Amino acid sequence: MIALGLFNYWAVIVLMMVGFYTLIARGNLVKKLIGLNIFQTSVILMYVSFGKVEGGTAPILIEAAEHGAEAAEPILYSNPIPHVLMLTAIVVGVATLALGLSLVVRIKEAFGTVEEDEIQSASL
Amino acid sequence: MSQNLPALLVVVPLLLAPLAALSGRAKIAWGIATAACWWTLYAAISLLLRVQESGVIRYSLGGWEPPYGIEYRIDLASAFVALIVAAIGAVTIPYAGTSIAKEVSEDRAPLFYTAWILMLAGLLGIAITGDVFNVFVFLEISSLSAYSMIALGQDRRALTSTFQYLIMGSVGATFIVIGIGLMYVMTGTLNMVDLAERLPMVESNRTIPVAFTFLTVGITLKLALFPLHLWLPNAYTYAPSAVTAFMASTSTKVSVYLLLRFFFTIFGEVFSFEQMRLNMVLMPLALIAILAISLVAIYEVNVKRMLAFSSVAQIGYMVLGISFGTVLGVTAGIIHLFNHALMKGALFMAMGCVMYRIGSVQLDKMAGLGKAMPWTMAAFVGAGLSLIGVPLTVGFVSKWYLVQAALAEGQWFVAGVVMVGSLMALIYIWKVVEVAYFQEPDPDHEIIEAPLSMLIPTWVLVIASFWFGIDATTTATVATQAAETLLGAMP
Amino acid sequence: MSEGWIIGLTVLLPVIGAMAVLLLRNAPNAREAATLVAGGATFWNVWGLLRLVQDGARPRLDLLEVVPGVHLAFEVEPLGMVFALVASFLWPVTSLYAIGYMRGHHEENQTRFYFFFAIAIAGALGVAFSANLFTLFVFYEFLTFCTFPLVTHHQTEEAKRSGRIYLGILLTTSVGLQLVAIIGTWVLAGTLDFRTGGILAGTASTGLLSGILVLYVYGVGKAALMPFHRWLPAAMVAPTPVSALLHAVAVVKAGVFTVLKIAVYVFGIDLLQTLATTSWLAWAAAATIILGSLVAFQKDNLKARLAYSTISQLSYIVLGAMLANDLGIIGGGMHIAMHAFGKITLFFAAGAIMVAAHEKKISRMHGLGRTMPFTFGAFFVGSLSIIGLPPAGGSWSKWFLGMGTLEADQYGLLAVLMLSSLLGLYYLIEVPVKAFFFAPPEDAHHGEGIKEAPLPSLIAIGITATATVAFFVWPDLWYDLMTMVVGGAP
Amino acid sequence: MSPSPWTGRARVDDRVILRVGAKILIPFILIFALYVQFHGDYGPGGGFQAGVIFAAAFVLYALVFGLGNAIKVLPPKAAYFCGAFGVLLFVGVGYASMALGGEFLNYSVLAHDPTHGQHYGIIGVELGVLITVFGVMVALFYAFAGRRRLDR
Repeated sequence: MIALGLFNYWAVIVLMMVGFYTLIARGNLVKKLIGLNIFQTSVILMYVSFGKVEGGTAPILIEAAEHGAEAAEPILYSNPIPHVLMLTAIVVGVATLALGLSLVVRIKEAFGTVEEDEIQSASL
Repeated sequence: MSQNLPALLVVVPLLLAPLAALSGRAKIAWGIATAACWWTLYAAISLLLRVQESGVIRYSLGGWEPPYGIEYRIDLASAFVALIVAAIGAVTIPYAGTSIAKEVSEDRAPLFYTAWILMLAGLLGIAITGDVFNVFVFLEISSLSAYSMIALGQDRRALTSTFQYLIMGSVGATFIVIGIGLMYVMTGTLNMVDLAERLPMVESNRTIPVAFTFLTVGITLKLALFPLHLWLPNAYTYAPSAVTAFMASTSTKVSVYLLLRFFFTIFGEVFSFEQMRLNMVLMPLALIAILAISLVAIYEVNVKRMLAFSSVAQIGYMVLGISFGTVLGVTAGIIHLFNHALMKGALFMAMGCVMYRIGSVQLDKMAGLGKAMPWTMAAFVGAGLSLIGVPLTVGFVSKWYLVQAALAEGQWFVAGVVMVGSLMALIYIWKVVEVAYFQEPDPDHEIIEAPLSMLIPTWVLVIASFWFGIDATTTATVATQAAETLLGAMP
Repeated sequence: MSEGWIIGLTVLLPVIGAMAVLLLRNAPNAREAATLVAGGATFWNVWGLLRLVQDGARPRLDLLEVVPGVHLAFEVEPLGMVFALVASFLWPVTSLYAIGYMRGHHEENQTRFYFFFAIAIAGALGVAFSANLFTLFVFYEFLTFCTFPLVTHHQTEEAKRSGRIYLGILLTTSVGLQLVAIIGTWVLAGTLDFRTGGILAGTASTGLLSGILVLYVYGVGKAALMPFHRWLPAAMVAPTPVSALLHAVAVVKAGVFTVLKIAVYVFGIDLLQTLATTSWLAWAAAATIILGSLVAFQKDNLKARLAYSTISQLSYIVLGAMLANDLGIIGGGMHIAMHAFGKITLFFAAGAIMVAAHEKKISRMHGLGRTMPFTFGAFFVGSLSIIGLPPAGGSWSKWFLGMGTLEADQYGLLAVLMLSSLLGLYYLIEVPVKAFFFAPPEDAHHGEGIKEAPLPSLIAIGITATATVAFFVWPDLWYDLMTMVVGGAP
Repeated sequence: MSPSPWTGRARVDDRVILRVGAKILIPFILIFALYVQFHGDYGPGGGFQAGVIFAAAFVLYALVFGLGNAIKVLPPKAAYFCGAFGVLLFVGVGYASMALGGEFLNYSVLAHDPTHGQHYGIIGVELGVLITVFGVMVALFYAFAGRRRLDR
């Protein structure tokens, strides 16, 4: 049960390994990038799942005036910080992907292929 | 302004970067980049002085007190690393003006300089931030700009080596984020000081060793410790000359700083070295890097590549010093960080001069260069002597501390390896010297000395590598103090 | 001007001379005059310092602190004075000789030659005056690097190969062994200063200190203890004045001087006596003495023979240091001077033969003595000194070394000294004897246009040969200095 | 019917539904982007999301009406300019806060009332983010989409 209770980690690990495997095993540069992206996305998922608090709500401050007495009870919020962090990580991921793809485009132009083994034999 | 100096160190380049991008002209962009580099040098020097005078500087971005906001936290180690980065940037940028004009097309040059400034900002940011996630952000800023600059190399293999670097660098960065995430989930904080306080309470939990492992792998990937160095030789070889000089002297150094920061400040040496036995991993790898990679360098015929392999071996020296886990060892690591930046920068810049004139850095093309480009080759020999570790050069100072650290631990074998490593450096440097001075030049090609705008920065570094070898008390004092802060309890 | 700054000036003068050489590169006469003037001035300064040292003063110059606790500093003491006197006196003499040789031989790149020559002397003086191990090591390495262009002067393939061996062996030993030993000393003793009585006593177990001693003695590659002797014959590709400088003055003497200095001022004689490896190293030196002589025997090339003779003779000095008694040290120190004057005479003569008769092989020098009597006469005198026969200075140093072996109860070593002298008698005296009394080979053209070497060279040969004899009659200068080293009255 | 410059297939001018649909959608997308942007002041939303949505409108326009037309609306140079200008705006707010005596990006000093200051600051910063993200996204799209067109 404990193992299932941490199902979010299972999802993260499966995604991570799928990405990592693709990254290592595929010779096609575009596929490598896709693998890299999946790998990074798994981390995003990991962070976001950290932030979830059981029964927590969106972390928006509600003005006490609107709610009056209700505000006296503490409201359970989810942790917003991982989300904020992942916003940055997403930007980084996009930038990496864009840069990687543009490299692939130029590699295709320079070498005529995006397969790793062919590039290697071409650059000898 | 002065209380905002920590932020200004990073945000002035961040302001100038878009301006360089908008400038549209190579010359203007270069001017802006020069301004950025010189400003950061000024800021870094004044920060170092202030830290020496009054201790740790803390600066809360946006006025949000830590641990809610991002904090810049500058102690001696960070100020020292920031100074290295800024100084190398300030020296290489005049050099880049001439060198890049030849190697990068006019329409791409503004973006090139934008990337240059961003990389500078990123590296400085890593050095001064006190927030672990911010480290990751700056790391990626600097890495992404580095990728794009390397890709502008003239050889088409620059593209593939950038791709390789991009993949490995991103994996490394992602490992670091995973490590940071695991630490965060256990402690609920991202601030380094808070982490250092809270980690001991939870370190019995298995998550922390896992985080530690992820961070170790990620950082060693970024710093190109053997066997995770595969991205480095190609990237350094095919990047534009100025970029190689700048990167070789700064980016791996900053990664070494990260290693220090994470393992000593955050995890603490007790956890890192006694519980996780990090030295059992780092020391053998460092020794292998010194011996095996130096051997590879000896057989390399492309001089830039040879120097790149030499960098991997030299990183071995830094890590070796750190792996002792003693004040003396960490001092040796930090001193070598600085010294290696000087000499490797000078060597790569000398090779850039050769590249500028003869368009190649293959060994056989360099025959007789000692006569044709006397100043360039003299700079190469000077910095090469430093790499070998001849007395009165910075290389000697590094070796002095490193061997001292080894002998103080009774590790005579390690001391021997360090010496063997420097003799191997002698072999590969001397290979170049022999070709340049003992072979007749090709009479068909008229080769002239490199332009002054490239020679002067090169010589600044060469002279610095002698200066700080003759009077190493300043660097040694700062490095010792920095090592003591790192190893001592965090305030 | 304070005494300290005289030391600084003395070390600096050759550098100034080198700069003058560089400036005057287009006027050969002025260039050579600059070298001679700088040489004379340097010697004058050293002479002045000698007076101070003889009066018991120890002038000191602290230049700067390189790393915390480690200073670049000079201090003049009697042992260093011996070496400095030899080096600074023989520099102008060698320059004088070189003027005749280089012009007679039509060598290229003479400016570079004189430049590095002067720089090398600065290095040698730095070694001589160093106040601590660090300074010594700095100038030791400095000397290695600035003599490299001299060794590879001809820039041929052969020169390149020899240069590799030269640098390779010297740096491997100094960086791989000596530097480790120095840093070990620093870690153990916390200081690197040369102090009478040594700094290492009582800092670690004798086992460890014995190991450090081995590191030091083999780490000083310039002392050419076998098996680290290969660089010396390799360096023979250089022009003869360089060989004379390297093999008699600067480099090799810097090596044995370092060994003596470490023995006296880092370990101290008392400590040396307790170490297990001391006598072992003495026997290693003895083996080098015999083996060097035997190899010298087989060499037909005169310069190569002299090189192996040097290897053999250097080990006399190492042996003297490893005897670990006063007489051994005195003998070793005196041998620095005596061997320097004797061997430089031999090299000068060898170079003169090359310039005048273009002969390198001994077997082809038969009968040459009749056309070059002066040169071969000087060679004879030099040989006597090396062998240790009167009336040449070498007899004194060998006398003290022999006494030292007796005091140490090492009769075997005494036998080695005797045997080596006998071998020397053969392989050195053979040369002038054959030159004077044997008939010239059939195809040789001796006598046709061959006359003595150029005048400046002859003067230089005359000076050194005379000095060799003079030191037999007046050895007091060296003896007194060395007595001061081992603690006698100043 | 001329072939499309970047799909190679015949341009289907009679994809009326697409064209009309896009024309209707695009303004709403833009408005939605601005909604996300300003809502970000006190709720979920913000410049980054808004910038991407804003850029998506342009991408849709380029997909339906062709890259050439899109470039007429927003030249690549302008996209670059946006990318850089947004950063300038962002950093500029930071500088303004420093000039007024606070830390970098300390919005509280931007107005007399710290709460108002926080509002002003966050709007300025988020606007910078929007402009940058929008500019970069469109520039990326142009760069990749334009590549093959330039090959021809």
